[in-house]
Formats: sequence, C-alpha cells, structure tokens
Amino acid sequence: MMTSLLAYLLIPLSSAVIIQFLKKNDKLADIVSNVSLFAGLLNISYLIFNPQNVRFSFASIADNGFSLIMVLAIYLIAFCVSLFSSGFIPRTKNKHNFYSLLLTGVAAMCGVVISLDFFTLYIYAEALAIVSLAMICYEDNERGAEGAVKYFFLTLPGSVFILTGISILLFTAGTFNFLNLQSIANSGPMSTANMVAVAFLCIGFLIKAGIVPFHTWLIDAYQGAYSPVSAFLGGIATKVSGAYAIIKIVMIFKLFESTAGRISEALMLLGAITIIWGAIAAIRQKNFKRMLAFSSISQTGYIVLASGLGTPLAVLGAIFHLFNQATFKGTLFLNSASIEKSAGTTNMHKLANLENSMPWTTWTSIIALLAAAGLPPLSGFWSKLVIVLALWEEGAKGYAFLSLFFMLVTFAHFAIIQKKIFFGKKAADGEKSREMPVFMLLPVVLLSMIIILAGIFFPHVYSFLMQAVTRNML
Amino acid sequence: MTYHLILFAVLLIFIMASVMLQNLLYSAIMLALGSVTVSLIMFTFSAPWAGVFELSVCAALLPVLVIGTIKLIDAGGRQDLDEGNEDNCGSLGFNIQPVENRIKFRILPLVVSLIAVLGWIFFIPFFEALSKYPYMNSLNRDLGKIIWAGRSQDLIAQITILTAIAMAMKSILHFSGGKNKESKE
Amino acid sequence: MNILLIPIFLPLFTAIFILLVSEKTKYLKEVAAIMASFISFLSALTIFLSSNIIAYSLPWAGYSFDFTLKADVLGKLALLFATGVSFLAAFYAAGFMKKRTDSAKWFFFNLLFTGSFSSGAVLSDNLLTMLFFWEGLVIFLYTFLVFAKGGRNSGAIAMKAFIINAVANLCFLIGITITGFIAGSMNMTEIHAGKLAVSGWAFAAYLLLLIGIVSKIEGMPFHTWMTDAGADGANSTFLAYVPGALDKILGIYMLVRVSIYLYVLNGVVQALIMTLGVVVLLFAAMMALAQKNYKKLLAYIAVSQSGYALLGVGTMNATGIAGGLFYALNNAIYLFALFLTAGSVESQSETSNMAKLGGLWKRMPATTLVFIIAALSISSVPPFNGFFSKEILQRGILEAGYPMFFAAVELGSIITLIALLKLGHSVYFAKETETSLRCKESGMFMIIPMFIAAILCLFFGFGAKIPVEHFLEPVLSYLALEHARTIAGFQMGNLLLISVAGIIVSIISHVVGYGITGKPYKATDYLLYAPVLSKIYRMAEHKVFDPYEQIMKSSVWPLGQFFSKLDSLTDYLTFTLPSFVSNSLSKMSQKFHRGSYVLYMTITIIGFLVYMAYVFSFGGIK
Amino acid sequence: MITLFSVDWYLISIIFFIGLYCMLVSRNMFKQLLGLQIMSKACVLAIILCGAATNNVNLSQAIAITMILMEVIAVLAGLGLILKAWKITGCPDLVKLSKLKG
Repeated sequence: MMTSLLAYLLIPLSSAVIIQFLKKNDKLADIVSNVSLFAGLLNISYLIFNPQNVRFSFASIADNGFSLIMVLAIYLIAFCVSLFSSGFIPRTKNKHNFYSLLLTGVAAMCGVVISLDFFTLYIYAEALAIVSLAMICYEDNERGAEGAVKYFFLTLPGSVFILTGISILLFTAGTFNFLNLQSIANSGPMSTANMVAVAFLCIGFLIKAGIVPFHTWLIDAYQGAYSPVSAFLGGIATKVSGAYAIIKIVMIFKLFESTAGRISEALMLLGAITIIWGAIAAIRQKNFKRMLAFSSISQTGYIVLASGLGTPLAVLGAIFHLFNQATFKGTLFLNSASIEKSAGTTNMHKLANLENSMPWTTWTSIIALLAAAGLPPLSGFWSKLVIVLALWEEGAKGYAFLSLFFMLVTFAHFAIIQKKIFFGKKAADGEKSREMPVFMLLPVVLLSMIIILAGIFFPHVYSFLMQAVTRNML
Repeated sequence: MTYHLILFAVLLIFIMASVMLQNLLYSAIMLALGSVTVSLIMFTFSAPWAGVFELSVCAALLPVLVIGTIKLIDAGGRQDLDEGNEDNCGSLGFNIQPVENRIKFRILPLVVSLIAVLGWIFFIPFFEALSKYPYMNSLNRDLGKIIWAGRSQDLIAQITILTAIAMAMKSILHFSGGKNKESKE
Repeated sequence: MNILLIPIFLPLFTAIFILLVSEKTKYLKEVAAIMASFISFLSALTIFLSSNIIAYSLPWAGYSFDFTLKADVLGKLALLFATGVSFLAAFYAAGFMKKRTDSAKWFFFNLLFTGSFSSGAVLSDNLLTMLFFWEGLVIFLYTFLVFAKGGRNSGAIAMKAFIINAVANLCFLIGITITGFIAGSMNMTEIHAGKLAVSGWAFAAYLLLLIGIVSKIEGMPFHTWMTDAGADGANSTFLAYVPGALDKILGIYMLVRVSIYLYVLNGVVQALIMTLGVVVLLFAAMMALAQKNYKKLLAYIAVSQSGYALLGVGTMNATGIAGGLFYALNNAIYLFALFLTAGSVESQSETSNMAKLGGLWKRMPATTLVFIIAALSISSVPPFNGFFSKEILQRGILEAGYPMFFAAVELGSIITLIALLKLGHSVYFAKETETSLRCKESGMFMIIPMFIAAILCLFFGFGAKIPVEHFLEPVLSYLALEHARTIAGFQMGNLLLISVAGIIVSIISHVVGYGITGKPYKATDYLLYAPVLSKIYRMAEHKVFDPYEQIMKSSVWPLGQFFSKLDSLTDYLTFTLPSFVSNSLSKMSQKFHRGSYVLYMTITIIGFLVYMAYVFSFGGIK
Repeated sequence: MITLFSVDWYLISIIFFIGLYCMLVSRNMFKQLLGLQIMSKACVLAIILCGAATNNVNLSQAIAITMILMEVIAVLAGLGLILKAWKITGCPDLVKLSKLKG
C-alpha cells in the first residue's frame, strides 16, 4: 500500500460518512461532496503537474506513475459527476445517499488503484461493485432494478474466478504482493502453475471489464442506470475494476513469453472480437446511452488488445487510452443525461437539431465523439495511434489493420449520429429542449478541455507515461 | 484421513439437496448444514480460526438473514399484483418457479455424476501436474501477526467495504414511501 | 536579375494583373498589354544585339531538372521574331477587340501568357523546361479558342484543337524523355556535344519529336482544327498571331534545334521529311483553291507554307536549311499581315465570305495596299522577300539532288498565286456589293501593325541582304554548316526565268477561270470540277481525311458505356454493400441481446469454459 | 498414487460446478444467491486447502476470514437487490426482468 496515496482513499471515505449525518439540508451535502472531490483533484493534479516535475518532463514521479494517473482520472470523473448531479438530482430524491455512495465509490477505486496486493485489490473491487450496484438502482424504476440485478449476478462469476485464481496463486507463488510476484516472474521462465493462477485472474477481470462474451451486463447496466451514474460507471468504475487490473497483470507477469503465450493470445483475440462486436452492434442502436455503452465496449477492446500484446509501448498506449476513454465516456454520458433531462428521451430517432437549442452540450459531445473515433489533433487519436504502432512493431499486422479499420467504422458511425442528432432538421422532441444550467455544463466543458489539451500536449503525456511504464516493467 | 473424505461426501449431499429442493426455506436450511460441514472440514485441515468463523457467520448469520427475507417476501406477498403475470409468484416458493424447470433440477445428480467421471479423467491429471509446483512456505507465523503486520491493508479494505455495504443497503432499501418499512432482520 | 527573365516573366505578371483588373476599365488592359510586349521586344532586341551567349540557371527540383535558360544564336533569332510578332499582335488587338463581343480581358491574358511561354520555350536550354513551356502553349491555345465566342461550336473546335495538340505533345514528351534517356542528360548543350545518330531508339524518339513539331507548325494531319477555326470565324488576331506567325517561328526553331543541333539525320529520315513537306505543300494549296471563305483560304495557305519549312530543313545542306529558315521567318511576316487584313475586312463588314465582299479598294485603300504587298511576297513574286527565300530553297533542293521536289515547289507557288489572285480580285477589285458599301477604313491601331509587316516584307526583299547577313549567316556558322557560295543577292539565271514563267501561267489560269464563270470568286471552279479532283474535294468536304473526327466517331459510344458501368459498380461497393453488411450484422447482435438474464449467464459460463479450454489445452500443464 | 491434495481439488471443483449449474438453471433470484454462496464456500475451501498443502495455514486462515466476510456482504447485497426487485416487479423471478434489450 503506497501510504503516501492513502490519504486519497480515507478523505472521501470520511466525508461519505459525514454526509450521512447532514440529513437535514441537501445544500450542505452538495458542498461537502464537491469540495472534498475538488480538493482531491487539485492535490493530485499538483502532484503530477508540479513545475519541477514538468521541467524534468516528469523525471521524478514520487510514486508509481500509473496509479497517479489513475487517481487523477478517478478524481476528475468523480468531481464532474458530483458537480453535474448536484444540479441534476431534484431535491425530492435522497441526495445525500447518492453523494455518500459516490464518495465511497471513489474511496474504493482509489483503493483498487493504490493496492499492491491482489487480494486487497479484489476486496476494493468488490466494494466498488457493491457501491455501483446500489447507484444503478438508485432510481426506483424497473430499468434500474433490472440493470442492478444483471450487473450483480453476471459479474459474480468474475469475482469467484478471481478468488480461485488467488487461491492457486497462494499455492504456487505463496504471496500476492505485486513486487514479489514481479521478482518471481523475472527470475525465470514462469512455471506453468503460476500461469493457471494468472489465467483465472485474467478471466475474472475480463468479466468485470465487460469483454465480448461477458459484456451483456455492461450494456444493460449502463442503459438501465440512473443517468449520472452511468457516466460514473462508464467513465471510470468498470475501467478501474476491469481494465486497470488486466494492465497490472500484464505489467507484472511477462505474458508474452512462451509458457504464457496462450493467455496473451486469448487476451488479444478477445480484445479484437470486442472491438468488432462493439463497433458493429452500436450501429443500429436507437437509444443514445445503449449506443454509447456498445462503443465504450469497443474502446475497452482496444485496451485489452494492447495489453494482451504486452510490450512497453503497447502498455503505454493502453494506459493513455484508458485515461482518454474515461474523459470521452464521462463527457458523453453526462451529455446523454442532460439530453434525457431536457429533451425527455434518449431515443435517437426522435432527437434532432439539438445544436441550436443546446449548443454547449452539442459541441462538447461532438468533441468527445470525434476524440473517441480518433480525429488527429485530439487525444483519442494519439492513444490509438500508439496502440496500432505497437501492434505493427510486434508483427501483429492483422490486429493492426483490424483496429485501424474499425476506427474508421466508428468514425463513420459517430459522424452519422452527430449529423442526425445535433444537426438534423427540427424534430418534435428537439423543440422544447433548452440548455442546461451552468453547473451542469461546467464539468462537461472541463472534460472536453482536457481532451483537447491531452491531444495537443501529447509529447509531455508520452514522456510521463513512458517513465511510469519503464519503472514498472523493468 | 478417511472421515475427511466422508465429510466431503456429506457436504456434496447437502449442497445438491439445497439446489434440488424446490422449497426455498428447506434449501436455505440445507445450505446452513452444508456450511457446518465446511467448517468441520476446515477443522480437519487444522485451520481452527477459519472453522470457527465459518461456523458462526456462514452457518448462523447467513441462514437467518436469508430465511428472514424469504419470510418477508412471503408475508408481504403482493397478491394484489394486477398485471396478471401468468405465474402468480407472490406466495412461498411452491409456485414461485413454473413447472417446467423442475426437470432441470431433478437431473442435477445425473449431471454431477457425469462431471465427476469426466473430472476423474481430466481434472485429476491436471491437478496432479499442478501439485508438482507447491511453494513450500518455511516460517509459519501465527495468525495474529499475519493479520496485523502482513495483511494490514486488508483491514483498511474491510473498513471501506463495510461502509460500502452500509451505504448500499441504506440506499437500496430506501423505498420512497414504500408500502411496508423494510426490516430485514 | 538576368535579362533573359524579362521576356518570360514580365508578360506573365502583367497577364495576371490584367486578369485581376475588372472588365470595364477603358484603356488600362490595352496599355498594359502593349507596354509589356514592347518592353519584352526591346529586351529581346538587346539580347539579340549582345554578341556573347547569355545563360541563366536555377536548380529547380534536382535530378537534372533545373531551370536553365541560354540565348544562343538560334534562340536569339527566334526570340526576336516571337516578341516582335506578339508586340504587333497586342498593338493590333487594342483596336480590333473594341468591336468584338468576346471579353478583351481574357484575350490579352491569353496573348501575354502565350508570348511569355513561347519566349520561355525558345530560350530554355533544359529539355524539360522547354517541354513545360511547350505544353503550356497548348493550354492557352484552348483558352484562346474557348473565349473567342466565334461561331456556334467554338467550344467543340477548342476541344478538337486541344485534343489534337495534346496527343501530339504527348508524343513530343515521350520523344524528349527517350532522347534525355539515351543522351544521359536533359541539357541541350550536353546532348549537342555528343550528337545522337538516328538509329533504333533514337529513330523512334526523333519520329515522335517530329510529330510534335509538325503539329506545332500545323502540318498535314494536324491542321484540321486551324482550318475549322478559320471557317468558324475565330478571332482573326488570334489566327494571325498563333497559327499564322508564332507557331511557324517556334516550329522552325524546334525543327532546326532537333534535326541539326541534337540529332544527325541519315538519308531515310531526310527523304521522309522532304516527302512530308511536299505532300503538305501541294495538298493544302489545292484545298485553298476550293475555298469561298476569306479566312479559311488563308488558313489553308498557311498550312501549305509550313510544308516549305519542312522541305528546306529536309535537304540537309546549308543553302537548303537557310532557305527553309528564311521561308519560315518570311512566313511569320506575310501570313501575319494577310490575317491582319482579313481581320480588318471582317471587323468592317462582319463577314468573310468572298461572295458578299467586293471592290473594297475604294473604301479601304490601306488594307488593300497591305494585301497586295503580302499576297505578292507570299506567292514569291521577284522583288519581294518570298521570291528570294524560294530561290534559296530551290537552289538547296537542286544541290541535294531532288529535281521533282524542285518542280513541286514551283507548282505550289503557282497554285498559291492562283488562289490569292482569286481572293484579291473578288474581295478588293470586283464590283461593290451592298455589304462593302458600309465598310470604311479601320482604325489607326489596326493600320500601323499592317504597314509595319508590309514594310518588313519589302526590307527583306530586294536581294535579301539584310536578313541573310544578320539572321541566316550567324545561324549557319553557329550550326557549323559550311556553305560554298554566297546565298544572298539578286542572281540572274534560269531559276528567275522559271519563276517568271510560273507567274505568267497563274495569271493566264485566273483570266481563263474568270472568263468562264464571269464571277471573280468562282475563278478556280473550272479546276474543281476536273474529273479526278472533284471526287477528292467532295471527300475532303465530308472530313474523310480528318483523323480526329474518325477516331471520335468510332470510340466515343463504347467508352461511355464502359465508364457508366464502372461508375455504378463503385457506387455499389462504396455505399450499398457496406451499409447492408453493417445493418445485417448489427441486427444479428440485436437479436442476440434479448435481455434475458438466463441467456447472458449461459453465454458467460460457456465463454469461461472455452477460454479455459483454449488456455490450458496445449501450453497448459499437460 | 493420487495425492490427497489432487483429490480435494477435484472435490472442490465439483462443488464449484454445482454452484455454477445452480446459477445457470434457476429462475429465482434466491437460487442464484444460493449458487453464489456455494461457489464462495468452494473458494474458501480452496484457499484453506492450498494453505494446508503449502504449510502456510495461518496466512490462508487470514484470507479465508476476509473471504467469509466478503461472502456475507455479497449475500447481503443480493438480498437487498431481491427485495428491491420484488418491491418493484412484484416477484423475484428473473425472467420478468428482460426489458432492457436490443
């Protein structure tokens, strides 16, 4: 446990408990939640972007760079969601419940990212699962309940597989600590027994990440969830509990060596299938949120494909894509929530010409859509480019072509959607949609700013990530 | 050594019974008996603390909770459901499941025996190979030191997960003006 | 700033300036054009007078493709004439465009660009640079014709001209690449150092280059666009400037450059060029007889004149080449003058049909005088320059030993004289018709260039002292062609007698034709209905001999079919197929997501089992 | 001779499979929960077995205790969910819950 980052875990936890006692007025609950998250965000961003760090182009990163960037992503998305929901959730709902859940979720995610031990990581992931379970069925409607049930019962086998993996790990390696395991992995060709444990761990985290054969819960959970919750979930929760762990495993165990060849092949294969399935399934979707869910699956496919490859460049691409993914999906889901609130429906066929009634939402979601599809100056393009390059260097040319092709497919698909929803001719539902108040636009604007900045200042980001990856995968 | 296998056999019987029984109440009770046999197995593995925990928590707390909820749902049975869903699943498990899936449960022993035979052919060599690479741990520190020194992170994790479950239950069971106040216990 | 750049880039920039200037400004366009061409003419003059060879080179794009200019003797001569002609044309156009309907702005733009590109082509030493300018000329040829808004189908004629010249230039391009490849360098001076013998690949290259040159001079197979343009009433200044003068100058320059400076021709090629020359000479002259249109008749005469240049260079001896060169230069002058007279007549009477015109000498005395001088010099009547160039040419032919070609040249000039007598008599000296009543002398802007051209015809005549010493001698010495006797001078001898006899014969035939038909413009009809000739003429009328029309008729329909099929295929591939595939696939995925939990759980477990089987099957424990 | 260890693993895998089967076939959420409990019991047994086999009993006990705690928390969450679903849809039957599709 990196004690220096422990603070990021305990503070939200304590503020979550405090909020429960502020039953009387919701205003105070808003303030406590937003302030604590904002303070965390400022702190972590100072830790990463402090001048002497930037001057040495991130040479002296205090802790493990990877978890630093993950904590940044967590606090960023959480802060945006809480700011958004402070305006979104009406007084009637039990708002402080929502905030305490959110803050506990943040604590759990920081736990996952900070832990140096598989079993601790599993406990935090379990805590995160329960919190997001509760948030999904926050609204007392059938959709929420169904989403929550599917989420819980379908990710259950995943956690059970992780537990079996951990027990085998105890048997073969005797320890769960990442550093010990890394030394075992470096000390010689991985014994096939360890690989059994790694296989179980991988399948468990794949289920939690929502890779194709196991993605069904993710779609229904995102669609059924209460709208700001789906931003929280889609943005960061499933990424942390699923994709982060897979990247961690790949960084520790040299998966691409002969003995473990099968696992890395399996990961790449599943990643590729996910990209294909997500991109194609998203095409005919009528519901905006469901379409976003499918496209987020496709993006997670990229991450798994890259981490399956295992080379430092690929891992770098995966990490950067994970961060970008968080920003895109956060913006898009928040926008879908605001569209749902103001236009009344997320059925894409009914929505049209939102551009003149909701300009801010439209333009931020356009930036996010283009970045997700991989338009050059924006950040999404860089991460996908790095992934494709890594694939190319390692000789996995087929996968490289595949990912390039499906980048095109998603781009075409998003272009059509943008035209239909934002710029089409007037539609009944588009009429009465009016722009969101400032509070709810601030997070989305902040996220799209970050998308643009990350795109433009890619060299700095690259050096930071390269530092993080090389230090971990030595 | 022999009663070790007997215990496993008893455990298998209890679990199969709990799965096959249609009545939820009886299956919950069977499960409790199953967890008792699990704790006995743990004692045979000379892992007393785990056995005690298992006995007190899994065998005692969980059945209580489960039976409580079953009773709750049965008592608050919502015959008044107007949707006219075809299988009136308000009352106790008798007709909670429609008839057709009884067969799936009845063939469980057959399936389990099939898996047992297959396992004997495939799983045993697999585990044989697996067991050739044990990591023999030399020092056997006592439980207290391990939990406090070695697994201190887990304690913080447990705190988080407890707060998580507390917040979750509070928000899940917060029925906005629900008909009957939730009372699980 | 090298002086060589002025004739190329000054007109270029003024052209662009004119393009930006709006149409309505009164005299700005004319003044700018005239000034630009005059300054480039002066610079050409200074270049010509400066004795040393000025060079300018600028590395353009590496790989022996650098922008080198070099004004050697031949280049200087051609540059002088080119810029001179463009100056006169600009001057004439200032007056001529006033009455025309098509936009003057575009005309001057084209004129200046053509001037700059032609001086560029003439000066450039690097084959590729020359090619660039050479190709550019075709583009402005097209724009000239398209903006001319002459008759109904000026667009079709422009396209025809463009295609003919483009195809010919393509051969020229290929020829140049082959020569550059064989010689190993694109620089003319280097190629000149090691001259290429015309054999094997070099032979093919030379032929291709020859095609390009013949199309530039409007030789036989490539002339049809010019005659159509003439008939269609294209802008006569354009006809005077480009096909009349500039093309002749560029053509002869390139012909001499290629066949003497770069290649060493052998007997076969020599015979080929000479026969081509003779054929062009005779056939075009015969066609000229049949024309009833002022400008079309002149167009055919221009085509036949180009035959003489080919003939001259083909003789391969000093006098022959000098004759050919002198012929081309004279051509530039009197054809330019003739077309200018046609322009002034047309601008006054709005028609160039000989039947409608008559007795213009009373109303337009100046134009008539210029016409008389130019007509006599073109049909090589003794005192004028035409006679001396023909005489030198014939002496060269006799030296080369081809008596029948000598006779052909004589016959050609006789026929030209007959045609021009018919033209002159019917347009200027016949009875006055109602259209010619409203004609009056054209403006001062148009008269001055005509007179200058006429005066030049006189100067170059009378023993041709000036042109030979200043123009031909330096070129021959530069090209290291030794020549025994002095070329110039008024030499008595049987050549003079023969040409005088030819003149008498043509006068007699004109009187006979006039006597038979009674109408001056029908004077040559008695020749047309002779048994053999009438069939040829009828076929020519139906464009049988025009290759462009034949190809177009046979190839347009099938090509259209092929391309429309290709287009529908690409539509299918890029639009209908992908959208169908993606729709069906995503429909399939929608069917899969039925929302039933049991299905999802089975999929998860099956996925788990497959994953385990895959991971542990081979590399696993076993 | 088949060591004691591999037989125990074999038996645990059977229990594991029973749990999976139960989740696979049952339509009632309680049965799903039952399957969950069975599988987590199998994991606890597995961890204890590994600890015993590698002379690492105390560490495995520590992990087992936390696992039992996690199992309880999971079941609690499951029960909460069942109550919520029951409150909204009227019966804890899973087939009813299939509105989110397409």
